[in-house]
Formats: sequence, C-alpha cells, structure tokens
Amino acid sequence: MARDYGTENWIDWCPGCGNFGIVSSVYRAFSELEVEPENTVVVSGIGCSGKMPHFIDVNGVHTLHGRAIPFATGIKMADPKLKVVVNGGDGDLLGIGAGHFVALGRRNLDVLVMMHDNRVYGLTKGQASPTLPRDTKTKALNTPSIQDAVEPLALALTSGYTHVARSFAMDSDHLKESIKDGMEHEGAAFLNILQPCVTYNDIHTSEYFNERIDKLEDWDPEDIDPTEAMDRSRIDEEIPIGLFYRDTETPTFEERIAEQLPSYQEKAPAEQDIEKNGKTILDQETFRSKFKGNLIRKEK
Amino acid sequence: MARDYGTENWIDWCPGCGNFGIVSSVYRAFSELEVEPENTVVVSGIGCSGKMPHFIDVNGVHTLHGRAIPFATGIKMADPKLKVVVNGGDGDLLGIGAGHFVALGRRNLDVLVMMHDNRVYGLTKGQASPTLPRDTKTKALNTPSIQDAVEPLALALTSGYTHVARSFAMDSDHLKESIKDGMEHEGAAFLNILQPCVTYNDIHTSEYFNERIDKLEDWDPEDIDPTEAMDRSRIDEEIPIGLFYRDTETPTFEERIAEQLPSYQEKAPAEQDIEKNGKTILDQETFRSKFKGNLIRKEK
Amino acid sequence: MTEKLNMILGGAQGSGLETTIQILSTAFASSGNGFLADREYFSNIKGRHSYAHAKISAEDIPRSIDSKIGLLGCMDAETLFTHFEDLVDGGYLIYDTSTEDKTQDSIKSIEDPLRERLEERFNEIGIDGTISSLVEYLKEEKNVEVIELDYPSILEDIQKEFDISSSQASRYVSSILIGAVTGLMGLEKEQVDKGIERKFEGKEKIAKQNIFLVEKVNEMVREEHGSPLKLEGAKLDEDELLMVNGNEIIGMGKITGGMRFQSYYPITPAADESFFIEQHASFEDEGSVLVFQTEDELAAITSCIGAALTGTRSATATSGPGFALMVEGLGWAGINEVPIVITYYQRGGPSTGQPTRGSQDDLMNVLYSSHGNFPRIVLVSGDHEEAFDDAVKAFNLAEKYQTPVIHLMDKFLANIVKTIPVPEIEGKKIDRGKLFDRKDYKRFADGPISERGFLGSEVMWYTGSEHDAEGNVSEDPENRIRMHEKRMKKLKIAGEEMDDRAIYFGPEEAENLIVGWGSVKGAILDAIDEMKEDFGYLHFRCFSPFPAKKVSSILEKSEVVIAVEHSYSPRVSEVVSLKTGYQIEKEVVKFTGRPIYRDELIDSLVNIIEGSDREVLKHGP
Amino acid sequence: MTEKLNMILGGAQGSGLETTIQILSTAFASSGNGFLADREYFSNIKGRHSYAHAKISAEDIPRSIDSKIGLLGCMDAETLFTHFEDLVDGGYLIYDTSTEDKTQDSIKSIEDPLRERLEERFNEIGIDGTISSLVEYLKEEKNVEVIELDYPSILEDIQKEFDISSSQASRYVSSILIGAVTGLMGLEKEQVDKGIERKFEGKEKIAKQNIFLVEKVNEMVREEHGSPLKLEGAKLDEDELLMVNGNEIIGMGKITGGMRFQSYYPITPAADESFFIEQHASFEDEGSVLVFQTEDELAAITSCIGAALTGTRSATATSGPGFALMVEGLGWAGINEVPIVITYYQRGGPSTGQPTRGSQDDLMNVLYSSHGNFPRIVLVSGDHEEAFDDAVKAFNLAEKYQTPVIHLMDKFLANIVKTIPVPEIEGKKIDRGKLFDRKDYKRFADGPISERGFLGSEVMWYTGSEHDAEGNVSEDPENRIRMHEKRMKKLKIAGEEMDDRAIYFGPEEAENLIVGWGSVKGAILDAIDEMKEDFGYLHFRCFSPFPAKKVSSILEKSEVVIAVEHSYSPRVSEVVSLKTGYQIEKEVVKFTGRPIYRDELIDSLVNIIEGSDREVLKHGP
Ligand SMILES: Cc1ncc(C[n+]2csc(CCOP(=O)(O)OP(=O)(O)O)c2C)c(N)n1
Ligand SMILES: Cc1ncc(C[n+]2csc(CCOP(=O)(O)OP(=O)(O)O)c2C)c(N)n1
Ligand code: SF4
Ligand code: SF4
Ligand SMILES: [Mg+2]
Ligand SMILES: [Mg+2]
Repeated sequence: MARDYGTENWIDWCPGCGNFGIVSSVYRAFSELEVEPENTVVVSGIGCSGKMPHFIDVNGVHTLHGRAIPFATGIKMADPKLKVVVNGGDGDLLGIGAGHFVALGRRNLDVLVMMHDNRVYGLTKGQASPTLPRDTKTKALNTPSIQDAVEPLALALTSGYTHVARSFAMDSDHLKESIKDGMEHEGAAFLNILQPCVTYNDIHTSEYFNERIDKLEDWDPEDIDPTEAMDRSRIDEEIPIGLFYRDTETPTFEERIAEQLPSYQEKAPAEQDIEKNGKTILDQETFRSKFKGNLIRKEK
Repeated sequence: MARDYGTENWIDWCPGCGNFGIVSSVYRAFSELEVEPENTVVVSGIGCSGKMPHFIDVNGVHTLHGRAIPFATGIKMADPKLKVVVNGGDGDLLGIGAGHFVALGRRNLDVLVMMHDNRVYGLTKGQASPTLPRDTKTKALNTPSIQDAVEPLALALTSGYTHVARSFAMDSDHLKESIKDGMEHEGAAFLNILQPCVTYNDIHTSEYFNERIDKLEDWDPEDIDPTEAMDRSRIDEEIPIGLFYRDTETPTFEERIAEQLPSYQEKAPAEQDIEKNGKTILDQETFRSKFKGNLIRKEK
Repeated sequence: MTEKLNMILGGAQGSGLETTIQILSTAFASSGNGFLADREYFSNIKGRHSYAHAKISAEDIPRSIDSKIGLLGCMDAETLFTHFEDLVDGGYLIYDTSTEDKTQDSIKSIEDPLRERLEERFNEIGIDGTISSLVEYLKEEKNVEVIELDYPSILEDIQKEFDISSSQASRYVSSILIGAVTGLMGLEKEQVDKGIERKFEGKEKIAKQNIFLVEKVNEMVREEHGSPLKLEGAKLDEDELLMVNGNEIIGMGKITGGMRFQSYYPITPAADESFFIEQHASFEDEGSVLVFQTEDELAAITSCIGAALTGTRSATATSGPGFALMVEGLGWAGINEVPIVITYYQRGGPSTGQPTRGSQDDLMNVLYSSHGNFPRIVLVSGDHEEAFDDAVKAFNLAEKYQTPVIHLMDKFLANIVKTIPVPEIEGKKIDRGKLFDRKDYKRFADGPISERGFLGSEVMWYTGSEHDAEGNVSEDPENRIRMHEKRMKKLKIAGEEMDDRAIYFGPEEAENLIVGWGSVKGAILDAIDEMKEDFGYLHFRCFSPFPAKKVSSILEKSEVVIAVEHSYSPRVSEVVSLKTGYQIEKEVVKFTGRPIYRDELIDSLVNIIEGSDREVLKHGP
Repeated sequence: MTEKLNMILGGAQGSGLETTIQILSTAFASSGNGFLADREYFSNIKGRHSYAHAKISAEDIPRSIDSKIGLLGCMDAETLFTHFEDLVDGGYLIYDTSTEDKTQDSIKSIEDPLRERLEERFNEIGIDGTISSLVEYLKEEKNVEVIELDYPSILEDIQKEFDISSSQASRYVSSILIGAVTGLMGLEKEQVDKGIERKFEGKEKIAKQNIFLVEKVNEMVREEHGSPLKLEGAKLDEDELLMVNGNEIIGMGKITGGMRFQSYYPITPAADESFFIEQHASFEDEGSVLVFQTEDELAAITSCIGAALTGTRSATATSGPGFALMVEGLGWAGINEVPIVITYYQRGGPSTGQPTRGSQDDLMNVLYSSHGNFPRIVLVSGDHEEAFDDAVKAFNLAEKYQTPVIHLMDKFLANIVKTIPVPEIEGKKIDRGKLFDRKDYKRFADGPISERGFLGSEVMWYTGSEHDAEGNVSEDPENRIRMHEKRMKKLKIAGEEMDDRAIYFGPEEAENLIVGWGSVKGAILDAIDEMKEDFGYLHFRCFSPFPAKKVSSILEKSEVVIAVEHSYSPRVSEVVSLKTGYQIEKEVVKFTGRPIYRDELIDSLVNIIEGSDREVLKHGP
C-alpha cells in the first residue's frame, strides 16, 4: 500500500497558495517512487516555502534563510545513501543563497533543488524577490522594482547543474513527473517551479501562467550545449516548461570523492565506526605510523 | 603633465607576480583617462589582489573578503559622481562573494569589476579557487581539485553585466585598453584578467597563457544575445580575450533610481545638506505634513 | 464609567483585524483618549490566530497593558477559545453566535499544547467545549456580559443593502467588531467615521458601506447594552497626537536626524521600518532618502558602510538573524572609524526562534559580537518617545565619535501602536563631529578623534587591516599600539559625555530597586506607581559606554535589587556584574515572547519581596 | 656550555627559512633536546621579513621564549637591522659579510615606523647605519661574537662543485645558516644529516648537495669559533618525540577523536589544520576523513552541521573573520542540539586586523555572539599537550551534551613548533552520549538530554524555530518555556561535570595570583618558577560552563590578582567579573600580536608588585 507522506501538522499557507500544489505533487512523486522516509531528507530554507518539511513524512531539516544547500551538502556528503531534496524560495536560493546555488552546480552533488518561484518574499510580506522582473509593481511594493530578475535556469546552467527543468505548481501531473525525474537524476538537479502567491503577487497569478505556459515538445535535453538549453528556456511571450538540459556524463561529487578516497563508497563518514568499547579505534601503533612525518627518534 | 598614480608603499607581491602587470596597466589607463584621484575610488576585497588600493594614488577602500562589490555599491549609490572600480580575486568575487557578483549584474550599477584570476587563493597559500578547472593539481594542493570551475564570463553574462571582457595581465596594452573601455562604459562592467601566480599556480603560467591566447577579431560585441557572447568567450584549446559583449540600452541603476526619486540626479545622498546651524533642516510644519498619515487631531 | 480599559480584539491573521485596530485607534485618539496596543501574531501570513491587546485611557497615554481585560472582541471562535480566561469578572464579550456549535476540534490552526490545555480546562469546569458552553460558563461563573451578534446575518443584510457579493461582504467582519466596540464604549459617530474615511481614503464606496455597517451594529449594541464602557471624559491636553508604532517612529527619527541612505534586507520585525521610510523618501526638490533592498545582510551592512564613507548619514535595520551576518562588517566599521547606525529589533531566539515574538535576549550579542576590540556605542530605548530621540542621537554619536552605533530595540516596541505627543523637531541637534579641513590629509591622524573626510573630497585610504595614519596597512608593533589606543580612547571620551544615560525613577532612597531597559520600562513604571512598597527603577538608555559610576552609586542605595527582562536569564545582570562587580540576585524574567503585563509584574514583585529569587512570567497566549 | 639557548633565525618570507627551521629542529630533537619555536611573519607570501624565535633546552621541553637571545642567524641584512638589539651581551651573530655596505635605505620591505626608530637609534649610538657599522657596534659595545660568512662566495663554491645554476644555488642560503648554527652548537653530523634527508625525502641529489654545504660551513665555523653554544648533555627521557605545531596537534586530536568530516574555508591561521588532516585523511580500508573546502564560512558551518546530523563527528576550523560568518549557524546548532566542534584560532583584530599575528581578544566574542540563549561549551587550551586532549574531548562533550563546542586556540599555538611526548592514544575515551533506541522516535523528547538519532535511522525533524518534542515548529508559550529550559539545563549539568577545568598552579596560598588561559600559560609558569615572590597561577581550560565555585574560592585566597592576556583589556577579567563579581584590578596585556616573552613578563610582574596597575608589553619586532 502506498504511503501518503502527509503529516499531522496543519498546513498554514494562505488558502489558494501555489505551495499546496507543490506539496501534493511531492506526495504523489514520493508515493510513486516509494521513497523510504528514514532514508530521505527534505531540507528547506526560510520562507513560506521553507515550511515544507513539516508537512512531509520523511526526515525534515528546516534550516536558515539561504543555507538549505550547504546544509544539504553536508548531509549528502557525510551519508551518500540518503536521498536529499532541497526546497527553497526564490529569495532563499537566488538572493541570500546565490553563492551556494552556484557552488552546488560546480560540485554536481546528487541533490535535487526545487525552487518555489513566486517572485516575491512571501513570508516577510511581499517584497521583490530576485526573480521579479524589473519595473513590476506587485501589491506590497511602494514602487516598481528596479532590479532586473535573475534567470534561474540560465544561472543553473552556467553553474553546472546537470539536470535543469521548469514546472508549474498548478500543473500537478507535470510537476509530479518533474520531481520524479529530478530525484532519479544522479547529480545536481534544478527544478524551477512557477508558484502563484495569491496574497502578494497579484501579477504573476495562476491565470497569468496558465495563459503563457508552453510545454516543451520535440526537445532532446541531452547532448546539447548549456547555452542552447538557456536559449530554449528563456521566458518571452511564452513560458516554456519541461526538462531543458540533462547531462549524465559529468561525474557526481560522490564519484569524484571516491576517486580520491577509495573507502568512501563503502565507508562514508556516517558509516564508520569510531569507537570500540568507549575508546578510540586508533591504536598507538597506527597513530605512530600515520603521523610518522612528525615523529622524531632520539639518536643514541 | 600626466600623473603616474603610484604610491610610496612598497609593493609586496612575489617577484614576477601577474599583479604587477595589472597595477601598471591601471596606472597607464588612469593616466590616459586622467582620472581625478579624489573622485575615483578603488575598492578591493581581501587577497593578494586586495592589496591593490594601497599601490594606487586615488581613494582606496580595502574591504572584506568577498564584500568589495557591496561596499562599492553603497559608495556609488550614495555619491554617483565618483568613478568606482572594484579589484578582487577569483576567490573573492566568485567564491565567497558570488552572491554579490550576481546581484551587481541585476542592477547594472556603473562600476567596473576587475577580477584578478589566478585560479588559486594566493594570500592563503595556494588552495583551489573557483576558477581552477577540475582535476587540476596546482602546487599547494594535496590532491587534484574535485570542483568544477565556474566560467566567470558566462556568470557575468547570465547575471546581467552590460560589458563583459577578458584580458591578460602580461599583455599590458591589451589590458590597459580593456580597463579604459570598462571604465568608460556606463553600467556594470566585468573584466576578467588572467593573472599568473608564480608562487602557487605552476600550471596556468605566463607561458601557458601566452601559448593559448587568441585576441578577438571581427567580433561585434553589440546587439547580440548574451548566449552568443558566452559561446564565443568559452575557453577551449584557445583562450579568447577581448570585449565579448556590450549593451548600452539597459538603463543603469542610477537612472532607474532617478526615475523614482527625481531629485537623485541633482541631490544624491552625499550631496544633500542635512543640517543648518547644527539643527535638523526639517521644520515642525514639514514634519507634520510629511507624516500626516500618522497625525490625529482631537475632535472637539 | 471607567478611566481605562484593557481589551483584546482577535481574529485570524489576514482577516481584517489590522483594519479594525487602525480604525478604532484613530477613533479613540481623535476623541482625546490615549491608546496603546501590543500586536501578537504567528510567523504566518494568513489563518493563524492573531490579536491586538490594547489599553485605552482617558487620562493619560498608557505605558503598559494588563493581562486581565475588560473587553474581548472575537472575529472568530479561536479568539474566544484562546482568550476567554483573560476576561475580568464582569467583563464584556463580543462574539459571533453563528459559531456557537463550534468546538476546538474543528479549528485546525490551534496548536497541540493549547488544545490539550483547553481540553483539560473544559473538563475542570465541566463544559462540553462548544462555544455556547463556554459563553454560558462566562455568563454564569464570571458575570460576563455577552454581546451576541449573528455575524453572517448582519453580513447578509449589508450584502443585500449594497448588492455586493458574499465574499466581499465577508471582509466586513472587522466593521462588526468596530460597531460593537464603539457602541459599548459610546464613541461619537463622527470620530468613528473619521477613522473609517481615513483608512479607506480614495475608496469612498467601501468607506460608505463600512460606515453604514458600523453604525448599524453600533446601534444594535447600544440598544441592548447601552454604553457601559464609555470612558470618563478624555483629559489629554494635546490637540494633536501621533499614532505610531515603533518602526514608524524610528523612521521619523532617522529622517529627522538626516539619514539619507538606508540599506536593508527584509526581516521581521525590522522590515516595516524601511518600508515606511521608503514611503516617505522624497522631500520634493530638497532631496530624498535612498532606501536600498540588498541581496542579503552582508550586503546591507557593507553597502551602508560604503555610503557612510561618502559622508552620507547611513543606517541599516535588522533583527538577530540578520545581525549575525553583519558582524564582520561591524568590525570593519570599527577599525575604520566609520559612523553607521544599525537599528536592531530583538525577537525571540536562538536562531529563527520565535520570529514574530519579542525578546531582550540579545544585549550581550550586540555588545560582544565581533573579534578584536573596538569602540561601539549601544543605545537602547524604552518607549516610542525615547526611540525617536535616540534615532536622531544615534547619528550624532556615530559621527562625533566616528564609530558604529547600535540602536537596540525589540519586537514589542516595533509593533506596539501608541499615541504620543508630536515630537519637537526644530530644536533637534545635528552634530556632524570633527570634519576634514586641510591639505595633506591623513584620515587617521591626530587621534583619538581624527578629522573625518568624505570620499570625493580628498584622497584617502581605508583598510580592515591595522593601518597607519594614512590608512595604509601597517604591521609595526608600535604603530599597532598607537592606533589601537587611539580607537579605544574614543569610548572613554564618549563615556564622560554620556554618564547620564542611566536614569533613576522613584523615591530618593528606595528599599527595592528594579533594574531594566527597553520595552519593560512602561510596565515597571506602572507597577511601581501602584505598589505600596518602596520601589525605585534604574532604567538604562545606553550600555556602551557603560555609565558605571552612576550605576554603582544607585545600586548601593537599595537593599533588594531585581532585574526585569524578556530573556531566559537577565542580560542586564550580566552587564552590570561585568562592569561593576555588583551581582544582582533577583530576577523577573519572561521568555515566552509575549509582553510583560503590568498586573503579572506586580504579582511577581510581591513574590520577590516575599523571598523568591526568580520569577518566570508566563501569561499571554 | 649552557642548558638552554634562545635564538632567532630570520630572512625574507619564502626564502628558505622554513626549511632551515625544519631541519634544525629535527636535528635538535633527535639529539635529545627540547625545542620550541614561535614563528613570526607578515601577511605576505614573499619578501617581507619573517623569523623563527626558538628556545632549545637540554633539560626539558621549553614552554616559553625569552626576548633576549644568545644567537642571531641572519639570512639577510633586514634580519640584522630588525633584531640586533635582541642579542644578549656576549651573544653570537651569524651574518653575510657581502651585505656589509647595505643600509636600511636599500631595503624596501622595512616599514616606516621601524625605519624611523632605526634612524634614531643609529644616531644615538653614533653609527652610519651600514651593516658593517652595526656589526662593529655589536662587537665593541655588546661583546657579540660574530660569525662572518661570505654567503655568495660559499654559494659559488657549491655551484662549481655540483655544476648547478646560480639561481638554484641561491636557494641554499638556508643551509649556510644550518651549517653555522650546528657548528656553533656542536651538533653531530648524523643528526643534522638526518634532518636534511628527512626534509628532502625523495630528492636525493638536493639532499646530498645540502649535506655537503652544511658540512662545509659547519667545519668553517668550528675551525674559527669552536662550538661555544653546545648544550649540556641532553636529558630528555623520551626515545621518541612528536615535533608538531598547534595546527597539526589539533589535526591529530581530531582524527583520534573520531572526526570524520571537516569543512573549512581557507583562513590564516586555521587553514593549515585542514590541509594536515587532508594529508592524513585515509585509513586504508578502515575509512577516511572527508575534508571539504567550501565556498565560504557560511557553508563551512552549515555543511558541518548537516554532516553532524547524520551521526558523523564533524568539525570546522577558522579564525575571527570566518567565525563572524558562522554565528548564525552556531545558533541553529544550539537550538537544534547538534554536536559540532568549531576550532577557532584567534588572530589580531578587529576586522582583518593583523591576520598573521596572535591575540586572545576573542573570548567574549565566542561566549556571546549569536542572538537568543543556548548552551555552548567553550574549551581553551594552553599548550600543545592540552590542545590534543581538548581536541578529543571537544567531540565527547559535544555529543554528550548535544550542543556546539567551540575550541578556542590562537595563532601562537597554531604556529609554534614544539617537541612533545607522543600522546597516549589507546586509553582515549570516546563518549557518544545518549543515543536513539526505540520506536516512535521524537528527537527532542525527555530532556534535558534527549536520545540522539541520526538522519538515516528514523524519521525526525529539525527547525531553527522554536519547536516541540518532535522537532516541528511551535509557538505555544508553555512549550517554549519547556524547550528553552530543557536546553539551558544541559549547560548546568555540564558545569557539574566540568568544575575541574580551572587549574591552580603554585604554592598553597600565594600572595599574588596570576589569572590566564591559552598560550600565555608557558610564559607564566616559567615566570613564576623564576620569581622569588610568592606567585600562583589560575589557568582556565574552559569558560563555558564556567567553573565559578572553584574560581571564587581560589581568587579569595590571594591579595593581588593579575590578569595576563594578549588583548587590549583582559577578557578573562570581564568573564570573571561577570560570573563571580570579582573584579581583577591589575593586568599585564600585550596587543602587538607578538608573543609574551618570559623575561618581559617577569619585568612587568615586578612593576605590578611595586604598584603598577596596568602593564602594556611591547617587545618583539
Ligand atoms: C538572515 C535572514 N535574513 C532575513 C530573514 C527573513 N526572511 C524570512 S523569509 C524571507 C524571504 C522569503 O522569501 P523567499 O525565499 O522567496 O520564500 P517565500 O516566502 O516566498 O517562499 C526572509 C527575507 C531571515 N529569516 N534570515
Ligand atoms: C571571511 C574570510 N574568510 C577567509 C579569509 C582568508 N582569506 C584571505 S585572502 C583569501 C583568498 C584569496 O584568494 P583570492 O580571492 O583568489 O585572491 P588572491 O590572493 O588569489 O589574489 C582568503 C580565503 C578572510 N580574509 N576572510
Ligand atoms: S504569502 Fe504567498 S507564498 Fe506565502 S503562503 Fe501566502 S500565498 Fe503562499
Ligand atoms: S602568491 Fe601568487 S598572486 Fe600572490 S603575490 Fe605571490 S605570485 Fe602574486
Ligand atoms: Mg519567494
Ligand atoms: Mg586568486
């Protein structure tokens, strides 16, 4: 019997919030993939999106604003058997957390990053987020935003993510499949999710997206140049959704580590015994030989 | 008579360091542009590259590791008459400072960012920097680097810089011209400077670059798509240098501000009087009318 | 007829409570009453329980609120479940009769611990837990007078009257509450209408509909209950009052103080300040304040410093998590003697903690975060009036001593809405300190306080490394001693000027001395006013420089010294012990993030006098 | 013949001095002498003056160095200019006669203040400022015995002998110094060769050439001067010693303590620790330590926490500027009860400050940075031996109390190279604390110390917000009190276990008590050993929990209490006053970033006894 992955916590997003679409697609995706709750970790930042882990019945780590990626990185590196998914807001991942976002791409660590892209800072009452286009004045702004939007997919492609996709919170099937794809990819995967914020974003509404969304067809995301994917993913009149880019050649970070530390594959940090009967597993001899470079014998 | 822009401070870079090439090209560029020392500010981060301001006879602000850009941003926004140049290392700008690097592009503030790209962390003794290609083992590393290099120009283009170029520390003329171009551009300009580190980077040496450098010819950096510039700028067998991209249409941050605060152009923050005879310039009446939304009159 | 009334108005976050409060407070104030309201809400945008806890006074401007309330106005059932125990015997309750069958089980937003407590309590008092059983209990056992209104049917009426949709009508629940409250309190129609028109300026139709509804409910209530809560004739002198929360008054202070650059990254409870300043940014031709939303707090502080280097009065505003990212920049400003102001609103910690709740637990954090040693000035304000003065003063001190100033506020002050007299503006001093004035300029020459130049005037250097008088890096040991001493001496000089910022309230020699700072001021002053015992209050307005001499002399005079603070363990006791060696042995603390109420404070002080060493206050849902 | 020798070897950064020190120290140690050397260098990669200040002892392992030296070995003229005044009367000087015409004017790397002081001093002693005039002065006025070697001609010889280029030969200057020093000190050839072979393992040709050169110079020197500095027969018992700096010994401790994940962002003086661990990362089939270079310190601390959540013993290492970026993560670890270890090497602040110089000014910073309140354990080590034990202990405490541990070190300890006995490994306790062991797991149930589960074993939640036993966000006030008290109580429990971490050295009841911690330990112990007056030393190994009872009882016994610290104003006095109310009124401080020398400390203590309240130490270039 498939689990439903819900928790008992009351979900306190605004009625109609796009996050409901996201969390229910997560339930469906997890259910279809039959993920093991104790071996799965949802790591989130701070924001409306940051509340995700409390609503999903797998391990949840609700971290700091902007830092979900490095938390997730430590978790995954120390225990690579865990399936790790990051949920973050657009402010979280591309504003305060942009440096980590870039760094994850450079590593190609096997983590899926799901960005709840509502183009505003929801939880702090509607300020402009890094994905809000210039000259846009959403509800809570005094004046239109004067910063250009960052293009999340272009940034992911530039940074080296090996799986780059966009989906829409209100298209449950598309999103569910996108999540599954992202989780099945081995390497750093980025999934940008267009998410209506019914309270603060009165411009990029469900209707707005519905009118513009254009599902990728006849597009082969493999064996292409990242810049091709960038061009294809760009938002103009239409908003293309789907998987734009996938690269399965570039080794994952785990593979790169294992190449240098062969025991990593079998004995990742979390798998190692470090004590025997309450004592260190190092013995005097091992210590001496390990640090022989520092040992000096008295010459008689 | 042209100034030479040198200072009395002893330049303590390693003999042969590529930074010497950079600082002398700065002298030449400043000299040809006849920049006004008191109206020019060199802002730097921390690293070997961070020492730059002390060797140049214009205002110098030697800031924190990774934060040169936001310091420069505050300076330029508060006093837009100043010419502001940022000097940073590759670690400084694309490692710890990557978030700010992206944010500056989104603003198109009129600042030139010169990146001293030696592919290592010089001042902390040679660790891998974000531009060191994967599987490279420079002198001070225990093992080859396992992180992919970020492509600085691609990142700049993705982030919205409107002037994106590459030059080489040892090609004094090319570099001098590149600096002049960058300073004359109005908007966020990025200049990636390939810089040999003779002490820690034994792979990407002067010879290495000399053998591979390929100066852009027949390339019109205007009216093109950023992804075209990205493709052209990519480093393969050859390392193209020159100006890849220029966009003079996108309004600068200063222009965007002025559109919302019309007095900004004439009375930037640094230009405003805030006191008269040791008293606030606000009078009781202005205060009342400014904050009338909070004033409540007793009804008789 | 009474002179003061404590009331709670509650409803789901985002359901119009804010509007209710704004309109009512305007009505109270314009009828000459003093008003103060604390705002409590979850870290949530819509749906969770939120409330305003207000005191209205006919004779003065309130300084604190009481845990026991005379009036409870409910927008929904959760409000009644949450607050029913707060009503005084004989208090008044306004509620929606259509919710009478509701039990807490149907209300998902109630958190488990409250749910369990309610369960237990209902068992105890023997009711079935429906709203109607609860109302019955209040009537019978607590003599509560209940104003029973059928909200849906009232809304239906207005729906018909104006031919509007039911979803639109549902947004008018706030006006039902306004009507009922103003009815009970006997407010004049004009004053209420004024509040409504003001709130809906430019939206006349909506204003009209609300006025209609308010009047209707007002009449219904008066008819049945009269106006038993009418306050005795308002005695406030001022013709005009400011109605402000702490964020706003700080914004006003900063603008008055000549701030022209404010950088910020959004965070509760600081962001509203920047929003307010941005709304008031423009002085027509005179210039404007640049409000800059940065990518994070690292950029907020460093861009603020950059702006300050150009001679612009510059500030940033944040709370704990944001300040954590400002620590490195703070040190840079310290060693480079840059005048910046950080307005720091404390909220519940550690970490994300209780992002929308109050705290005073960050005093040591602002005093000691950052490596090495440099002078920093730390001002703290106890109420809105102090906050305004300090917001101006902060810039004067920053520029006079060329050093960062932290202005420590808290979430309570930030969100408390209060009527205050319009501040005197014209006398407000602006002191820009020693300015640059010669050739051959060296930024750090002739200490302790050097002449300050602006980027754009002469050539100068700055560096976060130890530097010489010119601002160039120097590792020389003797230069190090010179420059380090130069900087530290500034704090000493400032200390001499600022020894008055420990203020004593009370009789000449009080047997019991309360020590506190920040938003506890009001409750403490009100408590000692009322208590028979001989109490004094030592109120800090500055912790660095520390007014050690004055503090020691005051401490010596009392037998029992009690720290009162919103923290786990009083930070003020730590600082006092550190600076004077005096160990404060008694404490009243609260760390639930809810305000300290006058009445619970009095109770705890009684316990202290009777021998208790530590009182942990718990009131407030 | 003497038992101890203080020496300085100096040269330009990057010119081979490091090699000299490594080879010499190996030679000393393998001949049974104790060795300790402080390393001083600029924030510079090549060219600025750097030196090692060493003590070699035949009878014990040195704990401190003296400002006055018996031997000065110069690789270049700048060394002589910088250190000539440090030579004792009758000391020995090794220098390059080819530099005899040099004046300081030709040496660009000398900083202005030193330049001015030299100028003044040369005027005073009436010399023209050439190296030769200086040498003459030392001979005449200070009875210095001068070993005059013409470095270029010696290098020319070797160039010819092995047919190598002159640029290659120039890298052999270090061996000239080695030859001269070992000659004067009468070291056996085998011991020196051993050092060289070890250094140039795998590069036999280079080793051979160096051995040749060392022997040649050694003979030249012995011929002319004999071996007047030969140390009296080495008395150290150990057959085997570890030659380690502080970074290395911490690395060894961490590996022994079971650390399997270390994240870091490069920073002086912490980065070498991570580099060392990485070099020793692999245990063949047994596993390995993952050393992870992050993009910044925000990522270093948060990835470290992430790794710790999987049950991996995890740590990070940094200094002040990096720690500033870790503060927010620290608070998260605090509220989530995550066992992590932060090794913090203090350097000169504020801000970038003096990045390669030492300091102890960050104690309050590590104790109080971060908003809100949570238990943190702060261990401090006074020497390499303590550092090893504490590096292991830190993980045990972190896991036992499920809370972050900061292990506070400093730049002196990090860089000081020292011979120490090989630590006992097999007895080393590993205490993983209370572990998860049941169904229906709740991470934060049953406090104060809950059962700790690992991600990957059962389902659990973490959040930086206040949370319930399950780890889900809760804003309930009673839950808040429960959880806050749960966390804070852990520190109290830890305090009971750790009351022994204030250690008293000295006579039963000393009239004068020195209070200190960290790297001042050695100089203080050596100073009180020598002084006739009645002195005790209270040495802290932990500041949180604070061993208040023990400290108070020790403080009470002495009449004069003196804090000794590398800071502007002793942090230890602040903490002691804060925690006990005892105000330490005397202090010896040093904030030039140079080490405290035994002899200058003794002088300052004499002044203190004679009535001085504050002594600012200044020695060391
Ligand atoms: C260091 C820090 N700064 C600021 C905040 C305040 N904060 C909470 S959520 C948030 C932004 C949320 O926006 P986004 O990441 O887009 O998430 P959303 O709420 O839209 O899902 C901010 C700025 C914080 N928690 N920590
Ligand atoms: C917050 C912080 N972390 C670490 C350091 C240490 N640090 C100094 S320079 C440097 C890196 C320098 O590398 P890069 O930016 O490439 O400059 P380069 O020296 O190569 O010019 C680092 C990590 C610091 N100063 N501040
Ligand atoms: S504020 Fe926006 S993003 Fe947040 S819960 Fe409400 S609708 Fe959703
Ligand atoms: S370490 Fe490298 S970058 Fe730094 S000064 Fe030396 S050569 Fe230049
Ligand atoms: Mg968002
Ligand atoms: Mg670099």
